[in-house]
Amino acid sequence: MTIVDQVHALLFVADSPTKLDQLAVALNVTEGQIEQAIEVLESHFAQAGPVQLVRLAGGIQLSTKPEYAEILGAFLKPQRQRMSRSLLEVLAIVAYRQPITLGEIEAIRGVNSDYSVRILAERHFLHELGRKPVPGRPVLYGTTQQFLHQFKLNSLDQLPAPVPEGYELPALPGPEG
Amino acid sequence: MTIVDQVHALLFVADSPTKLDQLAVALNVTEGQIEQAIEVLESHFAQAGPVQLVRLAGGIQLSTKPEYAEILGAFLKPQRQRMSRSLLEVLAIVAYRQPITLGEIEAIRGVNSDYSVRILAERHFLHELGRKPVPGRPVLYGTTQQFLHQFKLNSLDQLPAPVPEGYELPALPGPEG
Amino acid sequence: MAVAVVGSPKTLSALGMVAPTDLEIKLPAFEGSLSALFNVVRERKIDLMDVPLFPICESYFKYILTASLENLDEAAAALSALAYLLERKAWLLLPVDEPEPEVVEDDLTSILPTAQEYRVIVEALTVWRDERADLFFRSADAGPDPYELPFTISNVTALDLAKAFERVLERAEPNTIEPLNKPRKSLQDQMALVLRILGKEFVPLTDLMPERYTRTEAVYWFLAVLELMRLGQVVARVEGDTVEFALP
Repeated sequence: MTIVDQVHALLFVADSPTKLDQLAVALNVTEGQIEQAIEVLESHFAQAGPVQLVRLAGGIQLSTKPEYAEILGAFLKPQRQRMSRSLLEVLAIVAYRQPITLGEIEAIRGVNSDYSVRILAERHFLHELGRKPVPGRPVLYGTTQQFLHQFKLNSLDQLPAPVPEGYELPALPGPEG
Repeated sequence: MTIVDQVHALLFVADSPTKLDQLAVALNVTEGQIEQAIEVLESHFAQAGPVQLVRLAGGIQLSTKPEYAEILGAFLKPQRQRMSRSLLEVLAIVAYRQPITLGEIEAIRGVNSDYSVRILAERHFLHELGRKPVPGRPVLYGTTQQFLHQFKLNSLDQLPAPVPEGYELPALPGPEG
Repeated sequence: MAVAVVGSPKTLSALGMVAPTDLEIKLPAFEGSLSALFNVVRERKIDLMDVPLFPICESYFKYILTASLENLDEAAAALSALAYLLERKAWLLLPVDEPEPEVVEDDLTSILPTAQEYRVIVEALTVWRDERADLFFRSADAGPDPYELPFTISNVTALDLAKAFERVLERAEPNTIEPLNKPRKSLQDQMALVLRILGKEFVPLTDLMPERYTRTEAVYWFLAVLELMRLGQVVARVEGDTVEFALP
């Protein structure tokens, strides 16, 4: 029973991303040893089989490789929740500017965003971080672990920087391509 | 992407024991091909790693090998629900004597078993099978698929035979022992 | 947007009680008394969104302050009518509780001009979400309780084990009387002992045990072997009519 096998076993039963320190504590080894074991596992999975290691939401989790998506999608028939342009837009703003109030989101977008924020909170992409110490004490929103997980992000640092105002965006190809 | 890998992927994401015919349908191959793939997988897992194939509740499922139970038990401890002696006792009685009414369970145990039956039903180990056609029409209970699964049984036939009445069980040491 | 206040009480009941005092209302969308406004709104003959309620409220305050208030019932009725209108309008202003119209997801040109700054992030999120949709994880309740996992005991049945136990017990000597405060042996210690003694060769349980043992000791030996089998650290097989154990 090597550390590699033990780490594999823990990741196999974990139902969410597991942090290195959690693994180290569970197996009573150093985080460095866990790192090494993870590397071995990673190359082992890369060689063969449908399983891979992914780093997301600040932890490590086993998943199937993307090339199995079609078969698995047909087998599990997951209900993919569609996300409208405005939901994505609000999510992008919160991800980048958190903690942020509804009023501040609306100031950026120039439209009522109450509905989008509520839906995103219901889907556990956003949650309340506290209240802003200004009159009215409005709720401050931030993104959740679930957000990182659903967008395959390991941390918020991976988000690209927003393009500053006034900067000309390269035109997107029109419908005529 | 071999059939073996595809079967592995399906078993990896399935949240309950999967039947051969389900796998065959999902991958559009024959059950014979699935059988072969299962055998290959089985020997592959037996060679190395913490994962194994188990046949449970009439299907096939991936699980960790028993020798990892201790590590995993400690890792997952908070999630584990222990089962009290009386719950196990009621479960054993129902498993052997189903369909059985609450009154009949209580007649065997000699104590009120209302609470245990309710808890077992809540945990989906027992469910109602119907009503007994006697005065009062009491509910008849039986065990569920979940019960087979949790107790790693493939079918109820695998239960050991109960010790016949009148047979003397070897005495366990008393408290003064 | 002139609003006149006239204080002549009417008795026509719009609220099923005393009619509100007649506040005469003159607005682009409506001209008439408060009770008339109340009626047309209730019958949905006018779009309340076109009727500013602020001047009406102001008039009502003026009326409350200046009128002699001989009839408090009238003032109260007017207040109820106003409250109804305000509530109706407040509901109209709330966002409609139905899903937003579906927009083609990757139509990034439709991002609000004010949020253009965030377009790169929206683009990135769209890509990552598609990538993420291709990954599948083990579900939260997948798999049996790892502590209750099945283990192979080759050709050994529960009955074989029971018989083996019975045989061990038959040879046991009665328990010696020990002082009550003697610490109980732990199963863990017993398991360690079994692991030390047991080798790769299959042997019956009695070969491991000392020549003489008590019933309690027999139970400990047996439990230790069972627990080790469950943990996969000991394997068992039936040879003839004896159960034999070995290290895997």
